[in-house]
Amino acid sequence: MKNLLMLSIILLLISGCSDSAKISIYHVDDDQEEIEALENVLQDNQKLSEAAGVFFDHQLAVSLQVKPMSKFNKEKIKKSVEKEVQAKFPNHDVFVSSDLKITWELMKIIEERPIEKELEEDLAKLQSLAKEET
Amino acid sequence: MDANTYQQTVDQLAPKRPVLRNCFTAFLTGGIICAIGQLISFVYMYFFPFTERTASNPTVATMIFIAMILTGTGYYKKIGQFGGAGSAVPVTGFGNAVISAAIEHKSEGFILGVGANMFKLAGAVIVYGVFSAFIVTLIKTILVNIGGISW
Amino acid sequence: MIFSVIIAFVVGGLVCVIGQLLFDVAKLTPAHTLSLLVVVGSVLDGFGLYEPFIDFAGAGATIPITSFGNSLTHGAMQEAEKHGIIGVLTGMFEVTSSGISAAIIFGVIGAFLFKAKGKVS
Amino acid sequence: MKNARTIQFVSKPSIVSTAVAVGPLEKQSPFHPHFDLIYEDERFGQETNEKGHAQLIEETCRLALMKAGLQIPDIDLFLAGDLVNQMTPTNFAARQLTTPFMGMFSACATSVSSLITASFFLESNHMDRILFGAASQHNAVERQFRYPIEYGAQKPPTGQWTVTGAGFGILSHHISGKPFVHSATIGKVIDCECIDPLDMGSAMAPAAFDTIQQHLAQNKGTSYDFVMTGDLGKNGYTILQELIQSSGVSSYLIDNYRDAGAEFYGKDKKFLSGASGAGCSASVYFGPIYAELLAKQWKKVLLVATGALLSPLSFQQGESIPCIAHAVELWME
Repeated sequence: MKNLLMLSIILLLISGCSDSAKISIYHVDDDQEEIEALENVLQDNQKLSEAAGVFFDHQLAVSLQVKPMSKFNKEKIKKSVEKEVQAKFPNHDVFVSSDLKITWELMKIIEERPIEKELEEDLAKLQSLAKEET
Repeated sequence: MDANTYQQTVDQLAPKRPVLRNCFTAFLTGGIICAIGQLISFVYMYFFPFTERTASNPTVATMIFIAMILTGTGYYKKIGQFGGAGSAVPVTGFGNAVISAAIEHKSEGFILGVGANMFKLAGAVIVYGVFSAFIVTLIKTILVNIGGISW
Repeated sequence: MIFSVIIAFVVGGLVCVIGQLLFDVAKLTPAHTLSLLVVVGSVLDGFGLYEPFIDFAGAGATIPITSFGNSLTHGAMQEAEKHGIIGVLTGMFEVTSSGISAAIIFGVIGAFLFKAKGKVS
Repeated sequence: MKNARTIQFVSKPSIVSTAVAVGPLEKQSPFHPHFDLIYEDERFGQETNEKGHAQLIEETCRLALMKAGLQIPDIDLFLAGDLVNQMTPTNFAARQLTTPFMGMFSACATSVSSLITASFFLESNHMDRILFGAASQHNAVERQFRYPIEYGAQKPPTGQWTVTGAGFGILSHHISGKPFVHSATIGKVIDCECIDPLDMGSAMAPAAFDTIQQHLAQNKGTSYDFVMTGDLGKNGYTILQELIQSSGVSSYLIDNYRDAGAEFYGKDKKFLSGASGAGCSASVYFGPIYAELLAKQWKKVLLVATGALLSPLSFQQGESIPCIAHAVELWME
């Protein structure tokens, strides 16, 4: 029972570390250049397991999931990614979060591809949610 | 009889606490409670507008609710005898301390019994949590004001 | 997600093992042990270590009583950051209140609903 | 100073009847065939544990009277005690019984200390019939000495379970065919600096040893069917055996030594070290042991009830646990 647990933990650790981040990006105006630029930034970071990004009218919302073993430094990783993204997209209002809830919500947006008005509302809601303190 | 030599006799003969076994059951019990907490926080995040950070509040409240049911039905003390610290250290243990005292002192009425005795066991946790938070923050505030570290 | 649950299980379990060692080896009463753990949580937050711990372990760090000390200190420090030394006194319960209020509310409800039974464990 | 710690009662006061009532958990005790009443409700139909405790005492006393064919006015004195603060359950039961009453407190040794005191009143011929005994109720005692009932604190293997039970008897002048009090030894308070309130067996064993040693020294040559301590539990039993063995007091004792607390709940591991509480020794001594004496299964037994004289306050203030043991020798001719 204990051994089985240890084994499954080790397996998960190995599998969790090996593959590179799953990235999904949605651009309202479908600007391939910008999408690629963001993808490169996120792909380069070895500590991410999952990332999502949404471009909308000079707004850029990015969510990150950090690999389990790097979670101790989640805040730092988030801040460094935030800086990189801000440097790459100086014209955009950049919002980065490492919260699971934000990731889920962004993934939902990417899947549903809502119309502009709804998207604007959704993003505003997300940002206020992320700002809430414990 | 000499107290010292007697204490040696007692140490030799009294049954030892099964520390290893207790640690294992504490690990199992505490682990399961925390895993349930994690699942509940996922539920709050998935179905309600809570982030990882804010979901911990309703999760704690839900865990204490579960502790109330288990305490009232008499299961929590069974879990406690099995799990030891595994059931005492999680917030459910805090809830159990508060709720068991409340139930116990119901016979003295709701003001002098329940109200006055509710924190008989758990009060120490709040008192020293608050006091140490005060000291820690005070030291940090002073250090920040002197300079050298930042928040 | 499953991984988070496993981490919560392992880390939460280990915190409880520390508690059990305090029970059995240091021979502390439950009240002493829990008070000590709360103080430890509070001091860890003073060094800024508890928040990364929560990021890592999730419920494995927020469910054990140590998180109580953390959130008390965290509230106090947030206020102290904004309002200086006076905030130390006022900010403490801003973050923790959920645990305490839930315990009080369910304690009173529990007292209404249940009676203690001396069943053997 | 008459050096009268051990007293022989020449008038041989007899126990004419006894009654034992217990709570629902005590049903699984191997002694249960000798319990007169086994209640299904641990509160005995009362609102609070303390009221239930008083009810338990009152009903057991009435049963003892009934079994002896006596009425309340026949009783000269009611001598009893329990473990709750200021002994309110016993006091309240005495209010209902309306007999002259004196409270006794020797913690869990009250069963024997009340019997010894009763023997003195009869020996001096001042009284004819005395109702004596002790009781405890698990919930009422536990909440006072330890934690709320529903609190999930882990008990170590040395922990004991307070019995819900009452044992009362009626002592009168000698009547042949009834077990009588042959002699008694009054205990000294012995403190071996034990501080763990969850390990009473270790704390009480030296007191029991001291009393047994004294009693045997004064009654050389008597051979007992057995010596039975009150509530040392499995742990205290082992320790007292070791004390007896290493001192070489009396080697036959080792095989004939029993403990009511260790035997009370049988081998059930859930009860850890065994039973404790004033009701433990009272219900065993005045239940099965009395019945077996009456049936002439035993001729001479030495009953040594043990008590830990602590309060929650005293151990929180860091005091050690002083203990006492009173011995009474019952004979059947």
